[in-house]
Amino acid sequence: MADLYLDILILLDSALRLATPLVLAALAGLYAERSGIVDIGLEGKMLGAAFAAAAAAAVTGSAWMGLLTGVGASIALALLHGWVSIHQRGNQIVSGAAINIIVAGLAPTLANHWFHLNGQTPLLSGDARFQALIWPGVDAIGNLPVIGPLYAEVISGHNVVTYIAILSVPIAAWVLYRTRFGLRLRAAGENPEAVDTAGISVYGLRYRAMIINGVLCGLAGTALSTGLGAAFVRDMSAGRGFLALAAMIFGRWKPVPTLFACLLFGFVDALQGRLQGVELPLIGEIPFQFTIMLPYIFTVIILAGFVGRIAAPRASGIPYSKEG
Amino acid sequence: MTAERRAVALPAWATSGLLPVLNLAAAFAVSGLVVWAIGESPLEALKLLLYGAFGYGEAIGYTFYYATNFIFTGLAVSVAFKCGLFNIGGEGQAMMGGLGLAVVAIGLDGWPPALVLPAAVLGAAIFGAAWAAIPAWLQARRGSHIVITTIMFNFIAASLVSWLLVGVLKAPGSQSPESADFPEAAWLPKIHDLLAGLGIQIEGSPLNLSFLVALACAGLVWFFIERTKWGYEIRVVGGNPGAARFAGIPITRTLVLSMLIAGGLAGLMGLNELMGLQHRLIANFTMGYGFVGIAVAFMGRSHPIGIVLAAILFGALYQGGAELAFEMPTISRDLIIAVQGLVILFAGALEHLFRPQVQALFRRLGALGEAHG
Amino acid sequence: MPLGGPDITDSSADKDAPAIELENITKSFGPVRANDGITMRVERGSVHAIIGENGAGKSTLMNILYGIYHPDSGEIRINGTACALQSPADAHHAGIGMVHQHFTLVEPFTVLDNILLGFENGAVLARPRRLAARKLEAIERDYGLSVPLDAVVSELPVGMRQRVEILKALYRNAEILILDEPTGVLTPLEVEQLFQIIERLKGQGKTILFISHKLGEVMRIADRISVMRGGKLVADREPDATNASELAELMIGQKLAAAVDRKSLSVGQTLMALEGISIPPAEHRSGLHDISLEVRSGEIIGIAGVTGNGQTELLEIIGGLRVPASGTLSLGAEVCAAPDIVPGAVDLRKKGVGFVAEDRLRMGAIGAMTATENVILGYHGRPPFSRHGCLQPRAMRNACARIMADNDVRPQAPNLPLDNFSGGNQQKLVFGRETDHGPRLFILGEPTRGVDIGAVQRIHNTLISMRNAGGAVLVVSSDLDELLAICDRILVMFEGRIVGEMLAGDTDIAAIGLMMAGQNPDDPGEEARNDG
Amino acid sequence: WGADFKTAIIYDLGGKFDRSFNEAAYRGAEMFRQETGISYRDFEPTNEAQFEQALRRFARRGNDLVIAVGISYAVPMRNVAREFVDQRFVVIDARVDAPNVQSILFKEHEGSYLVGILAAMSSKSGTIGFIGGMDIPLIRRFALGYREGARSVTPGIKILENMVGTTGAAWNDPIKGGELARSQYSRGADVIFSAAGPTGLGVIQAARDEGRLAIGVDSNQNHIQPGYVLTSMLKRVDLAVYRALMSALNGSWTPGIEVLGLAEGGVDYALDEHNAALISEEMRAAVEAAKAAIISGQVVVRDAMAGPGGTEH
Ligand SMILES: Nc1ncnc2c1ncn2[C@@H]1O[C@H](COP(=O)(O)OP(=O)(O)OP(=O)(O)O)[C@@H](O)[C@H]1O
Ligand SMILES: Nc1ncnc2c1ncn2[C@@H]1O[C@H](COP(=O)(O)OP(=O)(O)OP(=O)(O)O)[C@@H](O)[C@H]1O
Ligand SMILES: [Mg+2]
Ligand SMILES: [Mg+2]
Repeated sequence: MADLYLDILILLDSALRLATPLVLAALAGLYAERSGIVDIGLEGKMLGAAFAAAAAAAVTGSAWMGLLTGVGASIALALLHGWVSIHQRGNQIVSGAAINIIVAGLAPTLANHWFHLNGQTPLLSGDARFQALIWPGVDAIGNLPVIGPLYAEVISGHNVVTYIAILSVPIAAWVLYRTRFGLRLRAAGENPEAVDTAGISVYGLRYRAMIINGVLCGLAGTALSTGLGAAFVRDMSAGRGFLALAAMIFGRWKPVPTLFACLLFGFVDALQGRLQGVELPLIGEIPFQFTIMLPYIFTVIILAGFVGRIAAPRASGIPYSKEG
Repeated sequence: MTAERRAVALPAWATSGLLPVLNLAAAFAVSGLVVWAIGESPLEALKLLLYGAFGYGEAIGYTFYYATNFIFTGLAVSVAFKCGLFNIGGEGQAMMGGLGLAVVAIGLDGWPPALVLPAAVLGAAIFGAAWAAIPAWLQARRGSHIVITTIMFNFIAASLVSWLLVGVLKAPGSQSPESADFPEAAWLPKIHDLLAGLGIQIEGSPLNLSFLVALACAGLVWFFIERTKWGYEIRVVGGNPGAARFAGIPITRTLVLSMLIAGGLAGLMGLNELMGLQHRLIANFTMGYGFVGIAVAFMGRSHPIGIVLAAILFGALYQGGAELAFEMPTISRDLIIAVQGLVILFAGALEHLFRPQVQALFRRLGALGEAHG
Repeated sequence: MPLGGPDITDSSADKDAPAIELENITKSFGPVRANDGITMRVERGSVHAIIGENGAGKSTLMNILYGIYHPDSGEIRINGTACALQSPADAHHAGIGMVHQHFTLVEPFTVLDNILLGFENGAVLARPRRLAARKLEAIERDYGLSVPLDAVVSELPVGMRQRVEILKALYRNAEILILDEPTGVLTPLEVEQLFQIIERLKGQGKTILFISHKLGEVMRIADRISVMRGGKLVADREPDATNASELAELMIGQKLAAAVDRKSLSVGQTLMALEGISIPPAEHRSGLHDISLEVRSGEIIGIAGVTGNGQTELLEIIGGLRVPASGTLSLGAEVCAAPDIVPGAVDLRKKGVGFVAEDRLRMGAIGAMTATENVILGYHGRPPFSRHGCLQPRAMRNACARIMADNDVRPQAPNLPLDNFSGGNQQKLVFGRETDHGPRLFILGEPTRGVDIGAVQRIHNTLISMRNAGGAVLVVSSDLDELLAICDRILVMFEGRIVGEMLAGDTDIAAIGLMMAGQNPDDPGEEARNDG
Repeated sequence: WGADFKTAIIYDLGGKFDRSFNEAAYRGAEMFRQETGISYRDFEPTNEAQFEQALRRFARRGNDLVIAVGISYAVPMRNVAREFVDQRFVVIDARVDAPNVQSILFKEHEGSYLVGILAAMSSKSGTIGFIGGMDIPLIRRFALGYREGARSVTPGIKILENMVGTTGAAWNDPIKGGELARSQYSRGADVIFSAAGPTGLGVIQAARDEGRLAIGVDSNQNHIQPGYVLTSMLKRVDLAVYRALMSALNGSWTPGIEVLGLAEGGVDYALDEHNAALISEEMRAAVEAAKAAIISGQVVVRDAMAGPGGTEH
């Protein structure tokens, strides 16, 4: 029993780490889509930020400089997508896909150019990397029954970006539903004409959403290369941008459900790693390929069984212009 | 604000010819900057790229060979999009299509090509279609968002095929996950062999019969979408589901139909890659072509002719890019990927970039014409 | 200023100048000259009506005044000062508010949030929401506008949404209020209420610009009437110095077609019968309760009622979009819909039923498709439009050309996407599509909403001719004048029930209006003032 | 001396600098270049269709030797070798029977056996781990050799096994690799062998973060986190490439199939200053003994890829 509890805690701990980039990227997508811009370029921005953060951290030796640079790079990409989507009224899906591809090529090219480690950045250590934060009193509380392991394993011991990710969820909920900015943002994604006739600039709102989107994707990428990992590796975002997009849709474009969707993805992913090679009663050992597809099948089943119809923000993906 | 903003209707050749060319030029200009930054000559690079894509027979063959993949996946995205569905599942559908044709090709060992080839084509289309139909049905009936389900189905397909390739389909003795070779009856003839049969000699390349199949599919898709009642229903459902309901169009059936066709088209990609070149099923043979199909479909404005042109552009980038990386060792394959991304951005997403300038030009020309006339 | 809301009115203006002066306003959309040298004065504290055919340029002019469109040339003066209205924000500053022809509401938002949008008065919403709610309740009380502030707009019927728009403008303290076809969607009672609001606003010195296709309304409420045709201002009249037929003539540039005579017919066999149809109510929707009615050949039946009292549901049942919870719908002898029989819209059309949906854009047409592709919708699966599954472009083109010509659709451009036609012309096209197949039974929802009087006359004439030829027509409309003009029988719906039925000759607007409000006109005790 | 000697090398999809297999090939070529001053051409294909294309192109330009690195070259090499019968080819990791092709294969299971021994001996918990990129035959060979080696020391040792994924992304996902490693560590493993390309960097990082041990693969990865990498299973692709180039240069090149195991120095375990402190004298003795036993044929390591009959090579 105690073993099982500990096992679950370890899974939760792992889920939290795996969910960190997902949560941040999914929120980034959420801000964008709530303002009316579809963003399938989460992957590219994450990758770009991962590269910029790792590169800057390697050069300066400071993880925080890495974070700043990563976020900066991601904002630049987000504004590019914003400009294409807003002022150029371009196809947002193509723009997002293009950004993914450009970054996938450009990041290793630059890495090679600067570090001659073709496609990778130097390994980070010490202050160049976000270390796990050990919470106060872990030694004392950690010995308590039940709560102790929870505190020590799950709550304490993540890097700062993970905590930022978790915190940004209630912040996003508050911003969207309780502030003027959020009200206008959501309106821009549902009916930009209403925003326009209220005398508010739809463009301005959407650019601001893209800046937030850039910040969040930047954090996600930074977490990848300087928190969870310790260097930039080619294609290291490994489809997480698309998974984040799925989590956002799964969470119905709402912050808290999106968090749970990300945690669920993280948890099932951790669980599938744990189930690999385990002999299950009656079934025996499941082939790796089947445990690996478990999270995906699970998602489909949940979507088909429990979630029901999901409606996107009505104006998302549609360029806005007043005069045809 | 007034005079410049007034819209000038551009002639068709300007919107579908001049503007895309300008955009392409812009993409190459930006890429050229990057090439210049790493110390190579942009002009030289462009020359190599163009020569590598179109300069000689084999290059052209490879260009069209890659384009074949993109035509299939691009059509797959566009047919679903006509029905309002965003099909990100081309990758998985192509994978399953490959599985389908492999099962048929290997299962019909010993049969004559005249039977094996059509059966394998059918196998590919059916497997791809079935793989796409499930997300469509889930979307229509259970409201499961198709973007998520198709992404998930990509992963599931990859796992499934990979499991089969280390299990029942594994080629004995191979170290990589691949099936045994298809019987020769299931090899699609290469175009250069076909032409040689007619007495025309061209350079050899992997370009094979499936390119013609792809072109035929583009034509059929156009006819189906624009000229049949089912295509019409697909467009109505995509354009306004409420009106579709009011007009008595069965929504679920139409959604599933569009995804069946989309999946079937994506599934046919295996014709080119597997029956045309590799002659066996290999894991991950889809190489992301399914995703590129999204860009191809939207760059081609979801019109079959546009898709064929966009696919050829991408084929040229793949082939010319490889050539460029080959000839200019400082230009890595990563940089080529970045250039491809820039082309997608400029040619696919920035269609309005030069419109105001071109409109101004036309206005001035129009004014001149009036003054003289 | 008795009402709350942010004070954004520019008070530095010249007190004697007219509220609005337009000087030579010109605006083109590509080749279309939507406004052509318009010069106009609107006196402060007056109701100034603008009338004109569909596409005459009324909305364009109003959008220019509201800062949404920018004129190609010309000058706008508000209270004597020249204004460059670059955006609606500038218009707000100049004290202009607008209720759009197509509502600009955010559907998933509550009424309160919709009104607050852009005028929040604070970065965090909790307090502004409280304050605004208080002010809005006061406004609602003062004007007798009742709107549930925390209802979600998407769940409100069209008439209610209109009130939200008006409330929005009032909350913003507009000194000049533009109402672009506000009465198109309102019931007589609601129109009365609106007119009282307008009177009250006028009394407070506010200026109202009022656009309508209904000349009776215009004659009643306006102090001055401007007539537009083809982008030009063609006439300016005082209501006392003109009459409806002169206005109509000015609008369309020729005499209005004469109304078709109604043949006296004895009603024939029953074409359609509803028996005890019920649908459970949903939020803000009344459902249907035990509806029974018969439609017989040679008659036009009208369904009157305030929007949201079950008419939509009724149309959905008849249109084959919904399965009744109980009861049956039969065509002739055949039961077409019942709890266990799912109706099919295509089947119904094959049996000679034509439909014009209430909400043409949501249900009746596809904006991104061309006119030609729209005229086969619902008939696309059968000859002549489709043979062996293949569409027949020539037959489609012919049908489209015919429908466009018969219904005076402008422009006559079969390959233009429907979105590029004005709403009135879209309606003509949809109407034409359904009549082109010579339906024996014709079901229409709000057939003339937003349509100019020339077109209204044509539509009415078509319906009457259809009846004269022995067809049957069922019209759901919130426009009582329309029902009285064309119907043989009028049924009144209230809260999902049929609460009254009368022959058109026997009744008058007041009686029907009362029934629509849920009161029995035969019961004098109830007949107190009900409209504030 | 060899001034007009022309040679070219084509990598696998992983790319030249994958920190393991392809990079080793690159290092072999570099070694040759530095020694002889003869430069070479190389090419990184981005998809499988380019394999044949690149082979053909290099062949057409008249190289003295064309080297292809990777298991996926079997079929392209077979096709192109048939077409250019006068061209000499080397293919590494794939088996091609042709009169103008030299196939070089490795007995990865033998090297894995040795690191399995070291893992079992250094484990205090009695649990060790294995993380593979994808479940493909080649990786199964690593896994089985490792298992056999560990069991030869501690028959009942618990071995946790994970695969990262089923798509190409599995080789480039250090985050996932690190997470799987953490999971294995928290379940008691104290040494983990990863055969997963760059994904393995995440495993090594996790070892560093958790204060446990990892085992590198292909190249010597001991230096990546000194003190946390127990050893690396060396697959001397560099040596194979170097030798092939040298033999072609001095005329001793012969076609045929060459299988490099411990005996030939094709696989090995790594011992250097970075891990000297981690390998005790006793461990060293044991692993050397096993090495000798395998070379002499006393011990035969099972090969996951062989049919039931025995080794395939
Ligand atoms: N955004 C636009 N782009 C192109 N053309 C436009 C646009 N807005 C208006 N027009 C054109 O301007 C003309 C005037 O349209 P407008 O909406 O002002 O007419 P209206 O008088 O409001 O008609 P209705 O009575 O139908 O509301 C129309 O013929 C239309 O084609
Ligand atoms: N992007 C555009 N391109 C061309 N024409 C346009 C465009 N947008 C609007 N229009 C045209 O502008 C006109 C006015 O648009 P609007 O939506 O106001 O019509 P409307 O007022 O609904 O007409 P109605 O009063 O008859 O319902 C319409 O004719 C419409 O077709
Ligand atoms: Mg109008
Ligand atoms: Mg209008």
